Amino acid sequence: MIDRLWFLMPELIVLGGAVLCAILGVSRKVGVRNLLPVFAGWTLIIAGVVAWLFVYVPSTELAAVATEVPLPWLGRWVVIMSAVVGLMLVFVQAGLVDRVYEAAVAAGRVAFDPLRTTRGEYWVFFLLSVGGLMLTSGASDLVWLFLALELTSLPTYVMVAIGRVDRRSQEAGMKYFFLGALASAVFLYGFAMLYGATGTMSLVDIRTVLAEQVAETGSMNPLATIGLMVAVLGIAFKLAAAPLHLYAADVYEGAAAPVTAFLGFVPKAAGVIALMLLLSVTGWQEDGQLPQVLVILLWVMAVLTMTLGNIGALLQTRIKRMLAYSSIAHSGYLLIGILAGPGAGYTAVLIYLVAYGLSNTATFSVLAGLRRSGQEVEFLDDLAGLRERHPIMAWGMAISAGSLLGFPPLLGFWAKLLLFMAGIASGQLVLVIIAGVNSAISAWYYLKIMAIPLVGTPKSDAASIERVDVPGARFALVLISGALLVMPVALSDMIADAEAALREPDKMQTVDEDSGHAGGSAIKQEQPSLQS
Amino acid sequence: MTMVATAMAGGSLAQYLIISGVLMSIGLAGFLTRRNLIVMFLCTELMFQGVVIAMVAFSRWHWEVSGQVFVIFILTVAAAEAALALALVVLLYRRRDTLDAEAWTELRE
Amino acid sequence: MTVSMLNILQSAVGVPAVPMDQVVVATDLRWAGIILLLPLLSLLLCGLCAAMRVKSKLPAWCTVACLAGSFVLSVLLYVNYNPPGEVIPLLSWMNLSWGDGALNSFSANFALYIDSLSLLWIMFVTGLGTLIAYYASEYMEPDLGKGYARFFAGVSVFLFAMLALVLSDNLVMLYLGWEGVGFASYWLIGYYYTRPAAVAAAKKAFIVNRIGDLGLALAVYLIWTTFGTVQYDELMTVLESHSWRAEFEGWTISAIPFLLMLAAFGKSAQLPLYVWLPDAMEGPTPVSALIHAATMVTAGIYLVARTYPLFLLEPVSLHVVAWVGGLTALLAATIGMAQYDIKRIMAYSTVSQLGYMFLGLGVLTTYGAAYHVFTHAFFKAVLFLTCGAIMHGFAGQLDLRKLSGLRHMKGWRITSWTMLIGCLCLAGFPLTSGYFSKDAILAEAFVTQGPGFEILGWIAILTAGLTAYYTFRVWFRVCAGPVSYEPGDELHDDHGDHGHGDFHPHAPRFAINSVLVVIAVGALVAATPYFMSNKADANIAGGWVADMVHDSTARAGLPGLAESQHPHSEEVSHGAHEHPTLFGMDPHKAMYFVSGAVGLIGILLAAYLHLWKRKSADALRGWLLARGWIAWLPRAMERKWYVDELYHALVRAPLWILGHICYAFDRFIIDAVIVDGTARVPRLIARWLQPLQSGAVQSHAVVMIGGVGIIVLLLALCLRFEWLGVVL
Amino acid sequence: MPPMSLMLANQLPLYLPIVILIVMAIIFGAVNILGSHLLGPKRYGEEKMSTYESGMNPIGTARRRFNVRFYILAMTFLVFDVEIIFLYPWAVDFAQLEPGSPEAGLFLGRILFFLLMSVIAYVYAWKKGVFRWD
Repeated sequence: MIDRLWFLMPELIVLGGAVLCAILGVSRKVGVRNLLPVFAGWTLIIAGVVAWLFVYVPSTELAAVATEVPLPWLGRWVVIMSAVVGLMLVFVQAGLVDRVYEAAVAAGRVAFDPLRTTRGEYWVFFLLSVGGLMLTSGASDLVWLFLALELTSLPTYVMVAIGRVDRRSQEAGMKYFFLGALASAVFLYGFAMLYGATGTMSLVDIRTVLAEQVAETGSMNPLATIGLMVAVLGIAFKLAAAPLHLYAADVYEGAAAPVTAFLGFVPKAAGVIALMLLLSVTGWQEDGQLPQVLVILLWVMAVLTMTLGNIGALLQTRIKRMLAYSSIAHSGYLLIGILAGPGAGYTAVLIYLVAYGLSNTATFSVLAGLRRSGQEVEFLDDLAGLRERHPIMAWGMAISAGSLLGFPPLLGFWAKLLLFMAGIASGQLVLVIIAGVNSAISAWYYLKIMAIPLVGTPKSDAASIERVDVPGARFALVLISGALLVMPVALSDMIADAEAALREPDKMQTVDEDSGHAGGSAIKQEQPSLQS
Repeated sequence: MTMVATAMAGGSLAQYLIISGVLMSIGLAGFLTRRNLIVMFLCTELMFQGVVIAMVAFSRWHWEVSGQVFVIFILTVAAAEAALALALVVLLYRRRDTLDAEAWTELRE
Repeated sequence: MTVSMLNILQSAVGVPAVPMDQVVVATDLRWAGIILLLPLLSLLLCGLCAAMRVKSKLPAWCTVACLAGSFVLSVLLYVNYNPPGEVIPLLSWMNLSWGDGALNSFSANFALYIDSLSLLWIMFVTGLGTLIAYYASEYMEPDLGKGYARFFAGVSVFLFAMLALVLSDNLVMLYLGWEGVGFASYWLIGYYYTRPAAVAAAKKAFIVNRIGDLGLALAVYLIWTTFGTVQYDELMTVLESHSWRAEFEGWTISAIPFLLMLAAFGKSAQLPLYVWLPDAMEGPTPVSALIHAATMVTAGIYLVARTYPLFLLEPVSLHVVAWVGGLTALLAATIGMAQYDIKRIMAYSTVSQLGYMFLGLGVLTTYGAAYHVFTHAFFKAVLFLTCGAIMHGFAGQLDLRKLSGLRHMKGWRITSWTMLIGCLCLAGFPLTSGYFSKDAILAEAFVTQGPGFEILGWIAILTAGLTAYYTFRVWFRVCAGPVSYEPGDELHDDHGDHGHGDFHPHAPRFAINSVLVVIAVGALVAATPYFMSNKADANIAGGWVADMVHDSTARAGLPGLAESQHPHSEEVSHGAHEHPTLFGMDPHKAMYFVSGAVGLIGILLAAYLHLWKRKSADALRGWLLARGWIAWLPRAMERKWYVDELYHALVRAPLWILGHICYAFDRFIIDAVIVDGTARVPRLIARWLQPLQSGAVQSHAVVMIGGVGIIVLLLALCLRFEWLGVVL
Repeated sequence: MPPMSLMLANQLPLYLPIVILIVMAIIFGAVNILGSHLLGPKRYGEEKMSTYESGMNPIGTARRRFNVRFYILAMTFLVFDVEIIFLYPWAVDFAQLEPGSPEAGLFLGRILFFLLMSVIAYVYAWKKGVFRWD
C-alpha cells in the first residue's frame, strides 16, 4: 500500500541512522566511536540513493497520493542535494569534532565517561538537521513546515555550542539559540494569522480559500497578507536575510569551521525551500501574480540583504566573518529567484542552492583543514603563500571562491546567470542590475580570497600553518573543486531535473495516466529533451 | 461560572487575539530589556504562548481542529527548546559564573 | 500558473530561424580545432614545467612551438576556406529544445565561425603571439626557475581565450573567451605580484573590465530574447530577412548596440573606461606588447565589427562610437604629449590609436578600422618591444629625460632603427603602413554624413599631428642626440654590486633583435595589402584588406558598396548623393597630402624641440606654466586631465565612504552607542534603556525586531490597510 | 462591526464573577495581614528574626550549586512528560475506530513506532549514564 509515508522513506532512513549514532556514540570502544562519521555518511548515501531510485518514481497510485502536497516531486531534488552536500560536510567534519576529549581518552589522561563525550551527539544532531532539511521539501501544511524548520535549526544550536571547546563557540551558540527562538516565535505568529485568515493549515487549501476571497472581494485578505509577511520575515532568519542577518557574522565566526560550513548551507537551504513552498502555494494566485505587498517586501529584503552583506564583507580582515557576510549576500541573490516565482525563478534557485552549497562547503573545508598552533586560521592574511606549502588547498580555495563570485566557467557562474536571467524574465530588471553591481563589488573581496593564498607573500610565521592530520577536508575539497569545474557540462540536465522537481501534482497525474510503471520516462516526456 | 463558559463559547475573537498580542508584546519587551538569560528564555516561551492562544482562538472561531493540533506540536517544540535552553544556560553559567547576557560580547566587529 | 524557464525563453523567441543559405557547415575542416587546442597543450606543458620546477627555458620553447603550430594552421585555414564563411562544429555543449519547430530551441556549441574577419584576426594574433613569445624567452630570463613557467602559462591561457573569442560561432562562447582574456590579462598584469603597483593595476584592469562585461552579458541576453539565437549565422540570417522588422520595433533594438558598445569600450580602453590601460603597463613588457597593444585591446573592435549589422539598425549608436573614438584619440594624444615614461607614452598612444579604430567603425569604414588594427598590431608591437629592450638593458629606466643617443651605442643600433620604423608608421609618415591605414579612416570621416563628422575629421587630423609630435619626441630624445644615460632602479643581480658610476647597459641579444627586425619588416610590409588587388569586388577601394572584411559580418561598412547591397541601413547614408570635397579634391586623394603634411609638421616640431634645441622644450613648458591663462593646459596634460582623480571622487570615494559609514555605524552606533554609550546616558533613562540595548544578543534582537516592525508597518501603511478590526 | 471599545463593553458583564473573585481574594488577604498587624503582639528578638523561627538553622548559602545530574534528569523527564500530550488525543481517536480494521492496525502501528522512539531515547539515556548517581 502506498501511503504518504512512502515519501518519508529517506527521512526515516536518516532517522534510523541518527538513532544508530546515538546508541553507538556512548560505546566504550574507541573504534566504534570513530566509525560514527562512516555511519553518518552511509546513511546519507542510502537515503539519497533510495530517493533517487525508489521513492520518487512516478506511478499512478503515487500521483494520487501526491495531490495533497503542493510540490510532491521537489523532495527528489532536495533529498539528493542534501545527501550530496551532506556527504561532503561529513568529510569536512569527520574527525574534527570532539578532538580534545577523544585525544585525552586515547592518551589515557582521562577515563572515558559516556556523559562527557559529545561525538555521538554531534553526529545525531547532524543527521537530524539534514533530515529536517529533507522534510521541509515535503511540507503540505503549516504544521509540517514548522516542525521541519525546527528540526533543522534546533540541532544546529547545539552543534555550534559543542563544535569546539571554546568560549566563543559557546557564546555563538547562545546568541544563535536566543535569536533563533525569537525568530521562530515571529514566523509562528505569522502562521497563526494565516490560519486565522483562512481557517485551514493545509497549504493547498489555503491557496483555494485565498483565491475564493480574492474572487469575492477583489483583494487578498489583509490578515493573510500580514501573516504571510510576518512569516516570510521570520523565515528570513534561517536564510540570514536582512533585517534578520546580524547574527550570522557572530555565529559563523564563533563556531568551529566545520560547523560553520554546515550552518552556511543546511538552515539556509531549509529556509529557502520553506519560503518557496509558502509563497508558491499561498502567494502566487492563478493570475501568476504575487500580491504587490509581498513583491515590495521581497524586493526590499533582497536589495538590503545583498548590499549589506557585500559591504559588510568588504572591510573584514577575519576570513570567517568575511565569508559569513558573503553568505548573507548570497541569500540576497537567492531572494531574486524566489521573487521571480515558480518556474524559471525556482529552477534557478534550486540550481543556485547546489552551486552555493558546494562552493561554500569547499571554502570552509580549507579553513577546517588548516591549523596554526592548534587553533583555527583567523585572518585572511594568514593564508598568504599557502600555495607554496599546500598547493591543493590554495587552488581549491581559489576555485571555490571563484565559484562563489560567479567566475566562468565554474558552476557558480551558471547558477548566477540563471538566477539573473530568471529575474530579468520576470520583469525585475532593476533588481538584477543592483545584483550585478553587487556582484561587481563582491569581486573585490573574492579576488582577495582567491589571490592571497595563491600569490600572496607569506608572512614570516607562515610556516606555522599546518594541515590537520585528518584527510577528510582535503578529500572533500578536491571532490568539490572537480565538481564545480565539471558540473556545468551537465547544466541542461540539471535544469531539466530541477524543472521536473517543480512539477505540480495535477500535471504529474495526467502524465502518469497512460505511462504505467515506466515513471522515469514519464517525467522526460514533458520536460525539455536533450539532444547532443 | 456558567457566564464565563458562555463567554468562551460565544465570546469575541478579538478578546483572545488581544490577549495573544499582549502576551507576545510582553514577551518581546521582556526579551529586549531583561538581561538574565533564563528570563530571556522565559520571555520567548511567553511569545510562544501568545501564538498558542491565537491558534486556539482561531481554531475555535473556524470550528476546525487543526489549529489545536498545531498547538500540541508547538508545546512539544517549546519543551525541546526548554531542555536545550537549560543545557545551554548550565554550560554558560559554568564558564562565566554569571547569566548576564551582557557578559557574552566577545564576538563583535 | 507556473511559468517555466524555458517557456519564458520561448515567449521571447518570435523569429523563425530561417535555414541559412550562405554559410556552409564544414565538417571536413575540423582540424581547425587544433588551432584552439595547441595553446591549451602549451598551458598544460607549462603547468607541468612549473610542477617539476624546471629551471631551463623549456616552457618558452613549448609555448613558441605550440603557437607557431597554431599560426601555421591558421594560414592553412585561410588557404582552405570557402569565401562566404563556414561553421566548423567541434563539440556540442548546450542544445536545448522544447517542443517541435525550429523556434523552440537554444543552441550554443563549441563551433568555429570562419570568415575573413576572424581569419584576419587569428593570423595576426597567432603570428605576433609566436614572435613575442620568442622575444619573451630572452626578456624573462631573470625569472628563470621562478615565474618563468607561470608567465608562459599565462600567455598560453591568453592565446587560448583570445582565439576562442575570435573563432567562436556564437555569443556565449565569445563571452567565455571575453572573460578568459580578461582573466589572463589580470594574471599577467599582476605577474610581478610583489609590487603593490602591479597588484593594484591588475585589480583596476579587472574591475574596470567587469563593467564592460556586464554590458556584454546583458547584450547577449537581449540579443537572445530579441532574435531567438546567439549564433552568428542564424543571427545574420534573421537580420537580413525583412519580415522580422515589422514585428520587432522594441526598445531592445536600440539598447543592444549601446550595451555592446559598453563592452567594447571597456575591453578596448575608450572613454570613459580607458583608465586601466596605462596602468596595465606594470606587467612585463612582452605582455604589454602582445595583450595591451596588439591583440586583446582590439577585441572591442572585433566585437563591434562582428555585430556591425546590429549597430546599423540604430544609427545613433554609430555616431556615438565615432565621437567617443575621436575624442578618446585626442584626449589620449594630449596626455601622451606630456608624459616622460616612454612605456606610458606608448600606452596612451595605444588608447589614441584604438580611438581611431572606433572612429573608423563609426564613420562606416570597417575596412579602414580593420586595416588599422592590422598595421597597428605590427608597429605598436615593435615600439613596445623596443621599449622593453631598453628597459631590460638599462635596468628599468624608462624616463626619456635620462636616456639619449642610443643610436650611437654599440649593440643598440638595431633597437634604434627598428624603433624608428615603428615611429614612422605610428606618425603616419608618407608611404608607411600607418599612413595608408590612417588615411582610410580620416578621409571617410569627411565623406560620411553624421552629426559633426566634419569637425570630427579635423579633430582626427589634429590628433595625427600630435601623434607625430609625441612619437618623435620619444625617438629624438632616446635614440638621437649625444650619448648619455642613467640606469634605472631595478638593477639585476648580476649588476647588483656595481654602483651607478660603472653601470654597463647590456644590449639585447639574438632573440630580441631578430624578433624586432622581423616585426619591423612586417610593419613596413603591412602597407602592401593596400595595393594588392581585391578579388571579391572590384568596385571597392582598399585592396586586400577590404577583401578581408568583404566576406564578413562587417561588410556593410565598406565604402563603395552599392546602396542595394546595404540590406537594412536605409537611415545610414554613405553620402553618395552629393560627394563632399576637401580642398576641392576627393577626400581620399586630399588626405594623402593633408595627413602627410600634418605628420611632417609634427615630426619637424619634435625635431626642433627635442633634437636641435632640447633646452627650448623646457623653456616652452616654463613659458606656458608662467602664463595664467594657459598654464592649466600643460598641467592638466601632465596630470592626465585629472581623470583618475575624477574617478576616485565619483566612484571609489563614495563606495569607500559607504563602506566606512556602515563600518562606523556598526562600530560607533551599534557597539559604541548601543553597547557602551548607554552607560553614559543619565542614570534615570539608563535604568530603563540600558537593558534594552546593552547585551550583544539584545542589540541584535533590537535590530531584528525593529527591522521586522518597520517593514511590516511601512508596507501596511503604504497599502492603507484598514486595520485588523475589519477582518475580525 | 462595532468599534472595539464597544465590543469590550458588551462583554464586560461576563467577567463579573472573576472580578468578584479577585476583589474577594484581595479583601481576604488584606484583612488578614492588616488584622494580624493591628491585633497581634509585637516582640522582636534574635530567635524571632531568624528565617525559620521554629525550625532548623539554615546551613551554608542558599545559592548553592546543584549537581548537574539534576538538570539532566529533569530533561529526561521532559521527554516522557511531553510524550503524554500525544498519547491523549491518540487514545481518544483510537477508541472510535472499528476494532480489528486495517485502519486501526495502522493507527496502532504508528503509535507503537512513536513509543519505540521513546524507548530508544530511554536506552540512550541509560547508556549515557543519566540514571547513575555516583
